[in-house]
Amino acid sequence: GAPKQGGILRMYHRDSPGNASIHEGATYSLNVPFMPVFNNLVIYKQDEAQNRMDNIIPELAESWAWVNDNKTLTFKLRQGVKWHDGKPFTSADVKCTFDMLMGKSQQKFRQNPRKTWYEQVNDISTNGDFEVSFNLKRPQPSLLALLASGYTPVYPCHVSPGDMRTHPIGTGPFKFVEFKANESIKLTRNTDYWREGRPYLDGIEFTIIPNRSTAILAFVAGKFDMTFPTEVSIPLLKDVKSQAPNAVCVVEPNNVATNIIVNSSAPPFDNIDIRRAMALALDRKAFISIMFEGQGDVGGTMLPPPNGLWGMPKEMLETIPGYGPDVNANREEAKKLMQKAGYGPDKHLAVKVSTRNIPVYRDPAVILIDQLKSIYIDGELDVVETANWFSKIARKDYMLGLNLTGNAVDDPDQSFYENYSCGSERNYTNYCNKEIEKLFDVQSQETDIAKRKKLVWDIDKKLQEDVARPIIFHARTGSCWQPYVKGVTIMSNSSYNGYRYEDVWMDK
Amino acid sequence: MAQKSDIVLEVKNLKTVFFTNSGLFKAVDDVSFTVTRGETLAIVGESGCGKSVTALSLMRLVPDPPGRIVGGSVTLEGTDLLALDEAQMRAVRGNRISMIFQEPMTSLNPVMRIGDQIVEAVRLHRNISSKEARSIAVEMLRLVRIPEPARRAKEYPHQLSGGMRQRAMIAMALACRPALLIADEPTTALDVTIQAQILALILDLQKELGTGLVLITHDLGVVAQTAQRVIVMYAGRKVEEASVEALFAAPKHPYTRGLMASIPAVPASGVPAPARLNEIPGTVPSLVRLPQGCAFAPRCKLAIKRCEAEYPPLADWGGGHLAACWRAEEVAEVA
Amino acid sequence: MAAIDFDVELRRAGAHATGGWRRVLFMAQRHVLGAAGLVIMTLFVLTAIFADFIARYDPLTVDSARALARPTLAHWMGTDSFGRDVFSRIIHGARISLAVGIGSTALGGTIGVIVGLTSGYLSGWVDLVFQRVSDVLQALPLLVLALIMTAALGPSLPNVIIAIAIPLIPTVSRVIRANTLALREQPFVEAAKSIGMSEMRIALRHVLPNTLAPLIVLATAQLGSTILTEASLSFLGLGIPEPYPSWGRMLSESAAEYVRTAPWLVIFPGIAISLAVFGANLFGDALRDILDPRQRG
Amino acid sequence: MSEVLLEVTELKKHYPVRAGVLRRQIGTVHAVDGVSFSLGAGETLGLVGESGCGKSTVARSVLRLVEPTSGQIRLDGEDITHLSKTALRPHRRSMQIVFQDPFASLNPRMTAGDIVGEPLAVHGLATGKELETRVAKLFEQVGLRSDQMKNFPHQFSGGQRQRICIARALALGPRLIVCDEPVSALDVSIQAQVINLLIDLQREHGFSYLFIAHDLAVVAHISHRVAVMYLGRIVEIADKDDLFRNPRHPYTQALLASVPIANPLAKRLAPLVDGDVPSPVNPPSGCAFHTRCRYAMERCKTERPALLDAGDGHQVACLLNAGTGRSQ
Amino acid sequence: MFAYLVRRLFLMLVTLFGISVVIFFLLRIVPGNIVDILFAAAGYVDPADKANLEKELGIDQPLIVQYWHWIIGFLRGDFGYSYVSEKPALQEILPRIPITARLAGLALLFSASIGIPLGVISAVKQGTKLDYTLRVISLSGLSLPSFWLGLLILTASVAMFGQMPIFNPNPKTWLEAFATYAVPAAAVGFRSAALTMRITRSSMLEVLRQDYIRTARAKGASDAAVNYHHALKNAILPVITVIGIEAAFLIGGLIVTETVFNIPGVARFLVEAIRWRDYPIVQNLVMFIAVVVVFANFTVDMLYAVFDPRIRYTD
Ligand SMILES: Nc1ncnc2c1ncn2[C@@H]1O[C@H](COP(=O)(O)OP(=O)(O)OP(=O)(O)O)[C@@H](O)[C@H]1O
Ligand SMILES: Nc1ncnc2c1ncn2[C@@H]1O[C@H](COP(=O)(O)OP(=O)(O)OP(=O)(O)O)[C@@H](O)[C@H]1O
Ligand SMILES: [Mg+2]
Ligand SMILES: [Mg+2]
Ligand code: NI
Repeated sequence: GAPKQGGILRMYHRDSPGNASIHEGATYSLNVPFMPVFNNLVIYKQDEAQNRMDNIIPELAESWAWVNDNKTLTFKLRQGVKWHDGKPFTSADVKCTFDMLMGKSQQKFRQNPRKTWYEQVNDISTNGDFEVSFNLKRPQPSLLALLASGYTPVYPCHVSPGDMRTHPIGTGPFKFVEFKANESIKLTRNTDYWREGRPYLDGIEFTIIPNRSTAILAFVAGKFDMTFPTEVSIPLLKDVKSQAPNAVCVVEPNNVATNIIVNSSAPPFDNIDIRRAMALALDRKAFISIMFEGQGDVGGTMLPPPNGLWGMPKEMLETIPGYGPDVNANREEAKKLMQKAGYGPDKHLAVKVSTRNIPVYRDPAVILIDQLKSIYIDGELDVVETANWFSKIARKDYMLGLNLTGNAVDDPDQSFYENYSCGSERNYTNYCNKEIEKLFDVQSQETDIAKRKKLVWDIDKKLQEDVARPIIFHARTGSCWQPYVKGVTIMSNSSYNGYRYEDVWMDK
Repeated sequence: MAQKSDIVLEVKNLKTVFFTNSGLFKAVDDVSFTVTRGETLAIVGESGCGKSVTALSLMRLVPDPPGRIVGGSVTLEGTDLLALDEAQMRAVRGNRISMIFQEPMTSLNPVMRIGDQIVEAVRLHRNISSKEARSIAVEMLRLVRIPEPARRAKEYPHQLSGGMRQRAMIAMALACRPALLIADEPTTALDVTIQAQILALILDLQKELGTGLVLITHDLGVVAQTAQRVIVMYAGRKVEEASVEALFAAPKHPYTRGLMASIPAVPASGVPAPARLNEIPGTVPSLVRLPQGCAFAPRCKLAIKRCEAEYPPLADWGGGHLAACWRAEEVAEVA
Repeated sequence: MAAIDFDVELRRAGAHATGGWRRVLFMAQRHVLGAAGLVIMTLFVLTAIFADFIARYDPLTVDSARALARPTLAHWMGTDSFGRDVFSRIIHGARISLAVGIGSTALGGTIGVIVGLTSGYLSGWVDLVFQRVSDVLQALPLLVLALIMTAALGPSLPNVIIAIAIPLIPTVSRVIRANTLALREQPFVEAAKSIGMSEMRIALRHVLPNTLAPLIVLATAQLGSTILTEASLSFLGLGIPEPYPSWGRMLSESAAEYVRTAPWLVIFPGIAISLAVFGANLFGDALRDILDPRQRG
Repeated sequence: MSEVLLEVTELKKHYPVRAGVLRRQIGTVHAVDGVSFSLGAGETLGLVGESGCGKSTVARSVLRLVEPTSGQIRLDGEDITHLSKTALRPHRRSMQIVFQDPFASLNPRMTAGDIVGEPLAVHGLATGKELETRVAKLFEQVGLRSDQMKNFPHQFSGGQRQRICIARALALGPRLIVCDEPVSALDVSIQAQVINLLIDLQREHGFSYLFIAHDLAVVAHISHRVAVMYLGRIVEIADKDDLFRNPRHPYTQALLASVPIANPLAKRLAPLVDGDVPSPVNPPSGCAFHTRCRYAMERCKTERPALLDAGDGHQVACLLNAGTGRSQ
Repeated sequence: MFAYLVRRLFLMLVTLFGISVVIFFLLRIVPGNIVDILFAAAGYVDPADKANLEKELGIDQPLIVQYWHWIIGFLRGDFGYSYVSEKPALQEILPRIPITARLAGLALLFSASIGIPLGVISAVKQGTKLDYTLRVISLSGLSLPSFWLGLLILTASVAMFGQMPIFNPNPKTWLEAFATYAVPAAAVGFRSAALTMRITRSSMLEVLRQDYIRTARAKGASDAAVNYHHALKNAILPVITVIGIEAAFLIGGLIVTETVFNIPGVARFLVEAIRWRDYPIVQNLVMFIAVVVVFANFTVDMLYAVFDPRIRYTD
């Protein structure tokens, strides 16, 4: 039927985000509750599951254009938009936002995790109050994709980063009301929203419930209209289905790749043979069947099709060592490599597998250790507290690490530069291959999608063959809502971009 | 002998045993006696011979397990106490029959004020206000010669001296003016002047109320001064019973005889005290492995073959003087 | 008067039970629950010792093919989501859970007794200082300590044991101290002093045995609760790390996801924990009764 | 008498009395208020007096089981009043006490044998089998069966418990035994045994006793000298014969007259003194006994009589007859 | 007594000072600080930015100086700002304290009001079926992990009533408030009650054999009067001790319950703050808890004297 106005959407939240400033966070714990407060220049269509270039629509921008040999991206801005505190929105706000992201302004973010996204941006220029241009060093078609991410809201100039962390002001469909750490986050309808008739909801209330079982039980008991998006694991999904058969549930990939980070700067994994053997020993299907009861995806760096835009086709994937269907044959090969490196049935290699003390990290690590046993590697789990994890990795104080890499947008630029370029802060393995890096730039500048795909596949294959950072699988998770909740779309190739909630309504 | 109607307490063939892991312990074995109104019956005997257990049996307070009254009857003012249910017995305890326990230190509740403990005893059986009860309590403390009774009433047992504690016990036991008072060594912790006062007090109250008194004591002097009749116990059995005069004049059991001889005397002027006291050699036998015959035989100078084989029955040797000895008539002469 | 069967009564009092075995048997009959507790504890300890022989599968081997199998003849208690045999994991888990339980109780208990005795017996300044220290320990909540320990040292078995043992110290020492304070005033302590016993010896010979009853109750209760504490720590992700099967973690992690879909994952570790705690406590109660001389009749 | 073993001078022990929520001190119990006496080696000093007059407190102070408020205690010429606990320990061997309350002074969780053997073990005098035989011997000495060694205190009768206490005190073979009413719970035959035992031991080993009892007959039997206490003070002290034959203090006289005689034909239970025992918190002014004394004079209310020699070492604290007390 | 109180108060301050030192330095021993975590969470390591932030938060100063600033602030009532939420620490802590306090209070009430009577009954009926039954029930309370019990309660209530008791921050009626706290408190209290019961039982058994109990019986006192009036009062000391310990334990130990029932109390908050290395919150919160614990202990000590006149605190 026709959307109805009104109602407060009750949702639980999986944990308490550190602050309320999307730009200072790197977790969708922040995006989910605070995306509704903001608008981007452009955004992925919120009612389509797959994020694609051609799905990007203007938001605070009315239109955009690539000019100057594709080196300048110019936006025409919407007029008459007001910040939640009543101040008008202008191009200055856009400039402020991105200057700050590039670290060029007086005021600084406490942390600025996506600074690298704007590496190719020279500067931002404005032309009057309602036109703004991004001037690039070289063409980068996927900049638009990055700008369409839920991670890229426009911030007001007149509010300090500190205030944005505690009381965010945006132009979005919902206004921030309050955030009680560990307790709740409340948003209310922005009656002055520039988009007529939106949002439908009177407000959104998040109750923070870190304990999953309690949260799911509460959902089943009808205390919530919706689960936290993508937080229902496959086993729990069965549970929800059996207890609340009417609930609507979807299972989608969330573009988080579980991978092994290998310390190739120190023995034994400085030996490519051992790295290869390890890659060959992986039984990806087993991981998926244990973790997702079969509902996960095998792939390379990029999320595999059909949900992923850039993943290698199956045939190509199976040519990569370790991806072949015959696990035993792979392992035989792996054993040979191990023997070549001097290990065998009576000389096992002892390694430590470090990982964070969170089930989604720990569980695959346990499986990994078990699988490594088949090739003379005795793994021992080394659980590291989150607080110490990154510094440990950064110190290279590990042998193998089991890691999760989430991709904000399904775009190679974001993924490759961040994780595989020499010297990138998130390139934990210090993998550095100048040739491949050149290929990164080539694909980045390619405007023809089909050609670019080819390039990306080749890069991805090479990365896997080099055992740079073996990808084990791409996770899938579920989200559920009560049948009367309408207009929810869970993105199928990203878990960061689909939470504007201006189209959501309740049929009650 | 007193008339039937005057009988306050009649104990018949009382048997109390302890079931212990080392065997059956016959603490009280076939003991009978009666107490009439206003009469004082003294029970004497070697320590450990079952005097306290007898008293506890009368109150039905023998710890169970391991103890159990396994036979006989206890009739108080016509009711068989052993047949009462626990609630009925409660109404009797502390009211019609009350007891002064042997060890005042541990018999008083350490966390309750003395006064409150007496008040409780009074209010359990009498329907009066706590204020009245309190004044009765203070009055009782005064009666037992506790100085500054009002203040002492507010003190805790550990703040009193041993004698005062004992007096507090007495006050508690007498608070309800019972028909039968069992006093288990009530004055051992007192000095003689106070002992005289207390005994006089107990006897006064006894006379006034017609209370029957069972007095358990070691002090034969006290027995001589207070009791009308005496029971002598040995190893759980009554071995002799007589009026006090008869007993002191001519004991008919060698054990009694030995006791008498052991009494030290305050030296009267001019008479030098004997260096050593007479004593009965040997010790009380274990109550588990009692000899077949007379339990006293191994320590007895008069013992004959028969004593070891056969337990002598309690026989009346004239004038209600009962004694359980084959050679009762020779006892006085031998000595 | 109902007839009294002397033999039965004597038997009940244990008069027939002379000599070693008969005595033990008698005690077992007299304290049925305690005997049950002892049997349970013994079984668990044996299980822990001979885990390698009892377990039918390797507790760590992952097998996706048999994941989440229901209890069958092959897998008596089913398998977990990794396809690991739950029975084998529980058998091996006994080692860890008992190590935590016994280890931390023994550690915390011993220190607690020493502190409590010294503190209560010597009183005065020693008492004040010890009590302040135990105040400090007590004011640091268990989980704060555990968090800090695991963060600083990594979550390992010894660290978990220490982290759980520390908060036991003030608990035990306070109970012991309270008892000691009362006992110190007892005449038999004075008597011991009068024969020239050293304070230390009085504390050990006279005061300690008289605090044994509460101590045993407390220790066995704590033995159980430390196993539970480990479970709680696991629930918070701070217990013994994967893949070693501590009961607490088996329970706490399955509880969330599988309580309805694969209940055997939750039921069996739960039963193991409860049984162990139960056994320890039952045994403790009985031991308390047996050690009380006044109960011996 | 030969050399002095124990000398107590001006011993005082005051306990605070507290009341109210804040338990403020509202007064002082003058439990012992200036007691002096001496005890020679091989001598027995009997200590009698009103209950609550401070006898036990004196006894416990002598052994330093309570810390005296003031005064001095010398054992063998050595001042032990201020010795530290450790320094005191060796002296403990030479002085022992038999407590007034036998049950409470026995550890409920130890067997009788262990209790009696403990002093020997503590001082390392015997171990193992030897310990056992010595304990068995001690049991026998006090009239207990050696098969009772493995029983617990609650399994004994009151008198038996008292004997356990005596055995424990005897174990160390001390030179001084403080007996705080050691026989009041015993029946006369056992009492006779115990007293004979004490006398024999004294003859053999030259023990000294500070013997507290209510039973004047017993005291008369065992003592060489007797001290009479009243309300924290000694009111009369003399050789036994002298005291019993010629008591000078009215309180002593009352005491002697109150002893029940084991002869039913000579009834004389009428109490000779009456009136309330005064409280040690507010002791009467002057002579503490004046409130109950038939012979009290006006002076007695204000003047506290000193303990003066009335001839032949017979000391008395009474204002009658110029400080020599009342002669009968 | 007054002198004792003054000294006691002084000692409490000493204790609090000790706790402040311990918690302060313990926290610093643990590797990682808020800045590490913030930067790590963002997967972003820029040493200059990190140093800047450390400077901004003042955690680059020598430890002694940091400690001094904290303590001086604490004494002046300035509790600093949470590193994470950037709100005043007091504002974060204060609203959570009553929640946990209520929960703990209710749990203790539950524990005492059930544990003590059952303990008495079980002791009095020692060896009977009733005793066995009560002990088995109480032991099952001790044997169930509290999170497990909590989950069970939640699951059962959803399965049976299709409803679950979940924390209601603004209860309207008294009943609602009770419902909000009662179930979680019962889940905690069950364990606590079991412990209380066992200690009560043990202590009562000790007392019931005493002579003065016999005296009370001899007065004709009813079983109830004997058990509750005479015996319990003598047996209560260890029980008070245990309840006191539980009280102290509960303030910081409710974390699991707070997690399962999703109650925004201090315990869960504290763990969260430790995870974030949010020093101002952890330090001040621990100090608050410490104050509570220290007072709980003090109360227990005073209660000793109330219940047992033989214990006196002098000089
Ligand atoms: N609870 C018990 N368990 C086993 N035996 C007991 C118990 N109570 C008393 N007895 C035994 O019963 C016998 C009689 O004890 P009872 O207390 O009656 O002696 P008594 O005559 O009062 O001695 P005393 O004059 O020393 O007080 C004693 O031998 C004692 O060992
Ligand atoms: N710990 C104490 N605290 C307060 N007062 C006490 C304490 N111990 C004893 N007293 C008081 O000191 C006085 C003397 O007591 P003590 O026990 O020495 O008397 P006693 O002469 O041994 O009496 P009894 O013959 O009754 O045993 C009494 O008034 C008693 O109340
Ligand atoms: Mg007796
Ligand atoms: Mg005394
Ligand atoms: Ni019958």
